[in-house]
Amino acid sequence: MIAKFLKSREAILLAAVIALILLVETRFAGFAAPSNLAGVFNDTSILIILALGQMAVILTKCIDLSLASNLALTGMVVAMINATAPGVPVIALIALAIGMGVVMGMFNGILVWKLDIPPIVVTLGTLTIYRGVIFLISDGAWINAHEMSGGFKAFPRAEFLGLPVLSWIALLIVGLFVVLIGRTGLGRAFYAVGGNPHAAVYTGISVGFTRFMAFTIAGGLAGLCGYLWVSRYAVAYVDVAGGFELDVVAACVIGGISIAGGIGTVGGAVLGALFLGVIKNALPVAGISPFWQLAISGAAIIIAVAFNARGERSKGRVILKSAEHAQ
Amino acid sequence: QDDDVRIALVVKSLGNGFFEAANRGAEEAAEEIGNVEIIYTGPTDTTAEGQIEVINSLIAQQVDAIAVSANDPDALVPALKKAMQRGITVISWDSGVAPEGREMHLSPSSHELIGQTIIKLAADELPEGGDVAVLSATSTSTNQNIWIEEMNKVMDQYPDINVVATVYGDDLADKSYREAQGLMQTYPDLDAIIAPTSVGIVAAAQAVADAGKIGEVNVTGLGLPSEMAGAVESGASKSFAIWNPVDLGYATTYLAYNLATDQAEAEPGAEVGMGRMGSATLDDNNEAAMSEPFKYDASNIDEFKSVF
Amino acid sequence: MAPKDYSPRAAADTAAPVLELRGISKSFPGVKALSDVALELRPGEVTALIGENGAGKSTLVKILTGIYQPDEGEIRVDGEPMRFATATAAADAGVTAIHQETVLFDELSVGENIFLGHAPHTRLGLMDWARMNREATAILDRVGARIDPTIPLRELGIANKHLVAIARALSVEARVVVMDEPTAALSQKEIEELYELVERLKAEGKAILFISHKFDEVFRIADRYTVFRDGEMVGAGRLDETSEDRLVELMVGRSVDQIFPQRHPVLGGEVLKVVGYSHPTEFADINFTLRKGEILGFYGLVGAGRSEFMQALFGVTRPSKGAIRIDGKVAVIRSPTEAIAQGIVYVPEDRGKQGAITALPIFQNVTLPSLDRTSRSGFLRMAEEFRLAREYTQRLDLRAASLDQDVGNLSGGNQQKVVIAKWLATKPKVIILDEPTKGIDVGSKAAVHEFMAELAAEGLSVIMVSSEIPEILGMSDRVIVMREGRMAAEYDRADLTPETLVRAAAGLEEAA
Amino acid sequence: MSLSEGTRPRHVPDRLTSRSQRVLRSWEALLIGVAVLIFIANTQASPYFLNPWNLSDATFNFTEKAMIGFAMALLIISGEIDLSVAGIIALASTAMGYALQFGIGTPGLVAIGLGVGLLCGAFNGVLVTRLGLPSIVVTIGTMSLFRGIAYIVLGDEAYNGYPSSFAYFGQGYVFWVISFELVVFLILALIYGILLHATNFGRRIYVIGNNPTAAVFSGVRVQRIKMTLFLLTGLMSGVAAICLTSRLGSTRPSIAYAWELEIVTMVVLGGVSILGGSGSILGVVIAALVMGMVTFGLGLLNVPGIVMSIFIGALLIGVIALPRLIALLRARRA
Ligand SMILES: Nc1ncnc2c1ncn2[C@@H]1O[C@H](COP(=O)(O)OP(=O)(O)OP(=O)(O)O)[C@@H](O)[C@H]1O
Ligand SMILES: Nc1ncnc2c1ncn2[C@@H]1O[C@H](COP(=O)(O)OP(=O)(O)OP(=O)(O)O)[C@@H](O)[C@H]1O
Ligand SMILES: [Mg+2]
Ligand SMILES: [Mg+2]
Repeated sequence: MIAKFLKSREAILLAAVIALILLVETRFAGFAAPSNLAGVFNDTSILIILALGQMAVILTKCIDLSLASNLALTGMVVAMINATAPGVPVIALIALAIGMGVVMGMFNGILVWKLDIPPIVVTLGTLTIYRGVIFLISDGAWINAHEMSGGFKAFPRAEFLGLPVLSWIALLIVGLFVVLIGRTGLGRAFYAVGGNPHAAVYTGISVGFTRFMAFTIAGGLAGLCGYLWVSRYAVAYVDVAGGFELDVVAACVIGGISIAGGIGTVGGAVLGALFLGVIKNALPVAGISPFWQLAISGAAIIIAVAFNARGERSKGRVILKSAEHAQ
Repeated sequence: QDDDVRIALVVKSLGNGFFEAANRGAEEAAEEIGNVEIIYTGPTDTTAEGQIEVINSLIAQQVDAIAVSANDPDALVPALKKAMQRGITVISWDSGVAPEGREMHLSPSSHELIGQTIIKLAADELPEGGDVAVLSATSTSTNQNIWIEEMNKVMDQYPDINVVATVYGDDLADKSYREAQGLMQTYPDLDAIIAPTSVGIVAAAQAVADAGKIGEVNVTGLGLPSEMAGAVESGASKSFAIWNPVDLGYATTYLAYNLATDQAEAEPGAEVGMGRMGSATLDDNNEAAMSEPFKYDASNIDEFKSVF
Repeated sequence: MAPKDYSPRAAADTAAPVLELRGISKSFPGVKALSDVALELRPGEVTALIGENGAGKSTLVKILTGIYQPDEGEIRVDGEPMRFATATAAADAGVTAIHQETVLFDELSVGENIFLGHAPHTRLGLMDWARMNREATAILDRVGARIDPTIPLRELGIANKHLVAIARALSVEARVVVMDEPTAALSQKEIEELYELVERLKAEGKAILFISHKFDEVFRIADRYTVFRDGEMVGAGRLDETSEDRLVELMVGRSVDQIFPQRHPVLGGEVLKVVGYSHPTEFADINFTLRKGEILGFYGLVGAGRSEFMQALFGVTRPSKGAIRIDGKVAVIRSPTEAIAQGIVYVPEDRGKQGAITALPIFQNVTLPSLDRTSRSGFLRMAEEFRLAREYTQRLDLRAASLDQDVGNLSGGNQQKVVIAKWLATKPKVIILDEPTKGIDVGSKAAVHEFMAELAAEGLSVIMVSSEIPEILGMSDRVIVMREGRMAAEYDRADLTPETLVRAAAGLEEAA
Repeated sequence: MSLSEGTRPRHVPDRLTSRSQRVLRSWEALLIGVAVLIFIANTQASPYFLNPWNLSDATFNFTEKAMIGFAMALLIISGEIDLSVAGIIALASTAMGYALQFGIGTPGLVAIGLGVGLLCGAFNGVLVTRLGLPSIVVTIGTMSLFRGIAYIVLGDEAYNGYPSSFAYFGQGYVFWVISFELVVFLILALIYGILLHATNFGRRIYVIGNNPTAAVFSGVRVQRIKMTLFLLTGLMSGVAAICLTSRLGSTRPSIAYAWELEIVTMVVLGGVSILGGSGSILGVVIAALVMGMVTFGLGLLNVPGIVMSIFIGALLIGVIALPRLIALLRARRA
């Protein structure tokens, strides 16, 4: 069991994350302190949540480029509601955010399922549409901290057992995903649909519906992140999380989620996100110019995908009996 | 309608509260003058390419004047030159364009005054001296770099103040927030963060509040009263400064109008009227300063926070 | 046509059938896969379904398991008409199957492959992995496979994968178990265990449909038989009332009325010589020579590695050992491009995936490998392409609306003609035809056979891989039989009977 | 000797539908319709639209993107994609700016821009064809890597002071209102049109995109062609980098930010199947014009760029969804 874990992608990634933390620690004592690491985790929470949503989509052999726009749109809507009607309870806004995200995810999903349009085209379109709608409803105006109610901003930062609620939400979602992916029919269907769509039909799984569900879940998570982002940074504007969709894909890829579908774990996605999060946080602390960040994450993606691909290469079939035993 | 003087106010990006306020000043000036139509426009993200597209469509509409706050001092030059060739009056304001791309430039304040103001704001709260760090805006923008330079020039007046770092938040809320966090982690004894950018200062104040360091770390710099009201109230920021963007938009409109209608000529030494803001005197580079920055603190914030 | 062999006694059986099929028909574009077939399965009985490749056996299995819907006909379970709209519906009705293709998931664990879609749940509605793995171990034990259910499927060899597929079929509570060539990929020991399993299932009162090409096992475990030929049912009855010869006759019956072209081979000199060709995992030690104007047949059971060897010969994969000579000169082939340049071409077995570019028009398919000839300094010349395409498609008597019709709209046989035309247009020395008539209708088959004979008569050397005994017997000058990646035997045409071929391929005895 | 002696071979005509009929029913026809509608709408909406100088200025909205779009179309037809093109622009532009510091003249700068483009394309190509990695992931990585290197080199600085002769590429006019960039765009459209539709190379691109396995089995050198396409895409990014740098007269690492998605949108809107195997250069040209007209027309109405992108996104989904929706409804009715 342990030996198997040590050989897994997750273990290697975990080692890489730890090595990275220790490396920074040598240059800047205090980085590896628990309180700082908790801060890094809190900072990475949103990336983790989105990476899990993206993972569900990628597992089914699709991709969702509209997650960041979905996030920005829901974030703007809840911020505007909060600014005009501060009386609406935060919990209702969170429910609304998730609901809106779900609807946007379903829109992607239905186009993929019923009209069979390639996911990349669908989400490339909705990526720009969702973001444009933000401008239409907000007129480009920012919603700033002072326009938001205290409760709206306080919720994600409220501390509970030493960790902010934002971190707890991320942990909760990770937990839910462990259950969803590992212990439910839908979660397993993600793997089946992405791993071998043809064979999925033989097991009675609807490929289109499963993909639809993946988009819906990812959308709901993006909606939730919309609220979290906006309240966390206490600001909402058109360009919130611009370009973040690719960070999310990058986290998945680094975490060993195969873009070809059917391969990947919750732990991998979380570690992939943490890897990027640690880099983002470590660079300024370690005194490396932040201008290095982009190149480093790019290189990390390439190395990760090259590394993961080694294991995925198929062996072909084995006909010779001698060869089979020799394996 | 057709004999209206059409003045395009091109901003760095739409949706920025600062520019919205400038637009209000421009509209105020337009109303005062009477036959002026303001076209308020700009790209949605702060890129030079986006501004060029906007400028091209303004040229096509044959507006009478373009007043631009530039995302890049050089990249806009060819497009603006073309505008001038087609008889359009071009001025820059707030964030300048290289001289060959405009007739004149209006700085909201002089760079010296701003540089001196931001360090003074920090130093006034630190009679014993201490460590301060700078959280700058877009890593590529002209203004912040000059201001920081001017600030450094007067640092010898504050022997006890130490500038320990300069970081860039790229005018993104989340990045600025993270950079501010990083500063506090890297320099546990930090006493103040100077953010000469309206995005950065808000993010830094938020980061300080979230880190529970109100009272320990003072956030100051340039910000908008409406955005900074909360920070002043909570004590994360004791004071900050800004020129009045409403005035800036107002003055810009007057300048553009006067140049476009040939009531004044943009040349060194010329005095161009700015309505209630007096008049601007152009220097050798055809540049002028509007006024000095204005300090906001708990005593006057409530009065201004609803203005801009 | 051989007379239909409906045993009169079949109707007098006592047990009522669990599953009845009546008048089932199913067509695919260009092929009538099943035409008005009927079948009855009774509890505690094993019915063998036999027939040549492409006879429609697997199609029937897919209809039984809800993957395909029949065009016509009726399925009854316990006398009640049923519709199997999805795979789940069929499983709920108690029908389970081991499919011929492994429809499994490489990245999932063995246990999950067995239980996907019907895994045991805890009271909270969540999957119960522990119980699943326990039950998987139990089922794997039943099929005699000692496989850890927690390892990913991809770590298994082909035989073990097949055992997992069998275990999957047994994981549902079923009354009807369908096995589509379950022993094809298994070794002798595993086969023995499978036979025992079938006995046990029989004793439990399950109705079993057992599809196989191997007569010995059919006689050993089945009680009844049904024979399909070209999508029709041509015989059924009790096995103890028939003989191996009779079954072969029923199955291969078409050879009686199918006329293969008369050939008078005049063999020339050696064109191709293959010495010791080997691959690390797929085939080993292949030796033969091919003469001008010769048709060399390669026979074997599906999965014997013939295609893999041919693909290595064509440069798609590279051998680990061995050498070839073409026209007496040593040649090295590292890619299909080099093979084509040397005059060796390959008509692949998987037409849709490897042969035809279905979304492109006929003429573009035909001229693809000859583009350098039809073009001028790299620029296409459409007129020249049409000329070449017209020449070769006419030679093959292609039926199509126009030459710029997409190949995907053609019937299987005509698609095959396009692929063959494509290769003939390169003017090759050796043409390798891998299952050239697989899945094409009888008329097209005859055309392909006739054509092959004429090619040989023109001096082209032909290697024909086929799993159809009459085709092998009717066309080849010489036959090589492969088994498990090795050459099992080599015959001159004169020495051949269907039985010797079947026995050599199955490894039953060394008939030399 | 005929093989089917006795039976006369049946005649199969070359074509059933004439070329003109095909064109009328094609994607390109649909797009041209859309383009005409937008053109008419623009002339109605703004009196400034129909002015040669204005239209000429408007071409800059798409010429550089379309240059890359042509190569991208080939790449996507072959079943791959390159999302690093904007990153390549940033890196090539930075390299030119860097070289400028050493007093290198215009010819040298051009060579460097093209060379860096080629190198970046080669890097992508090697990763995809030699290591067999999925291009979408590889180029998401190199997108960050290339632009990241530009950031490392430049930080918050900018290069400017390009020689005046260099300005010609992005600001020069060949004839009256016909800019140098427009001429390059038209010539490249022609070259790529011929390359894709009239050469063996182009034919093989379609074959690879339709069925890579069958392509290998037909003796097509799949990896070599894909490598060439990555090189071409890199080269075109280099050309675009030269034009854009020349037009801006300065280099910042954020240059051409987020262009990759606009370019892919242009190509897909042009009827190139994102799954590979079909598409035409004419379609890409029309799509470029459509996108250029939409942005320019809305720009004349001072509609912000982000609102324009709603139109583009809706157009993208709408144009692809419409035929499928109709087919679906028809199937349901039947
Ligand atoms: N999905 C499909 N589309 C088109 N044709 C098909 C399809 N599936 C099967 N066929 C054709 O239907 C016929 C019957 O095929 P089937 O697989 O049922 O044969 P089989 O008896 O199982 O043969 P084998 O012994 O080779 O497994 C063949 O001609 C085959 O090519
Ligand atoms: N599990 C597998 N992995 C990879 N390729 C496979 C696999 N199964 C089948 N193939 C490919 O599909 C085709 C059909 O294989 P098939 O089952 O006919 O066996 P084969 O190895 O071709 O043996 P033969 O030609 O002797 O029947 C072949 O080209 C083979 O390479
Ligand atoms: Mg079968
Ligand atoms: Mg085969």
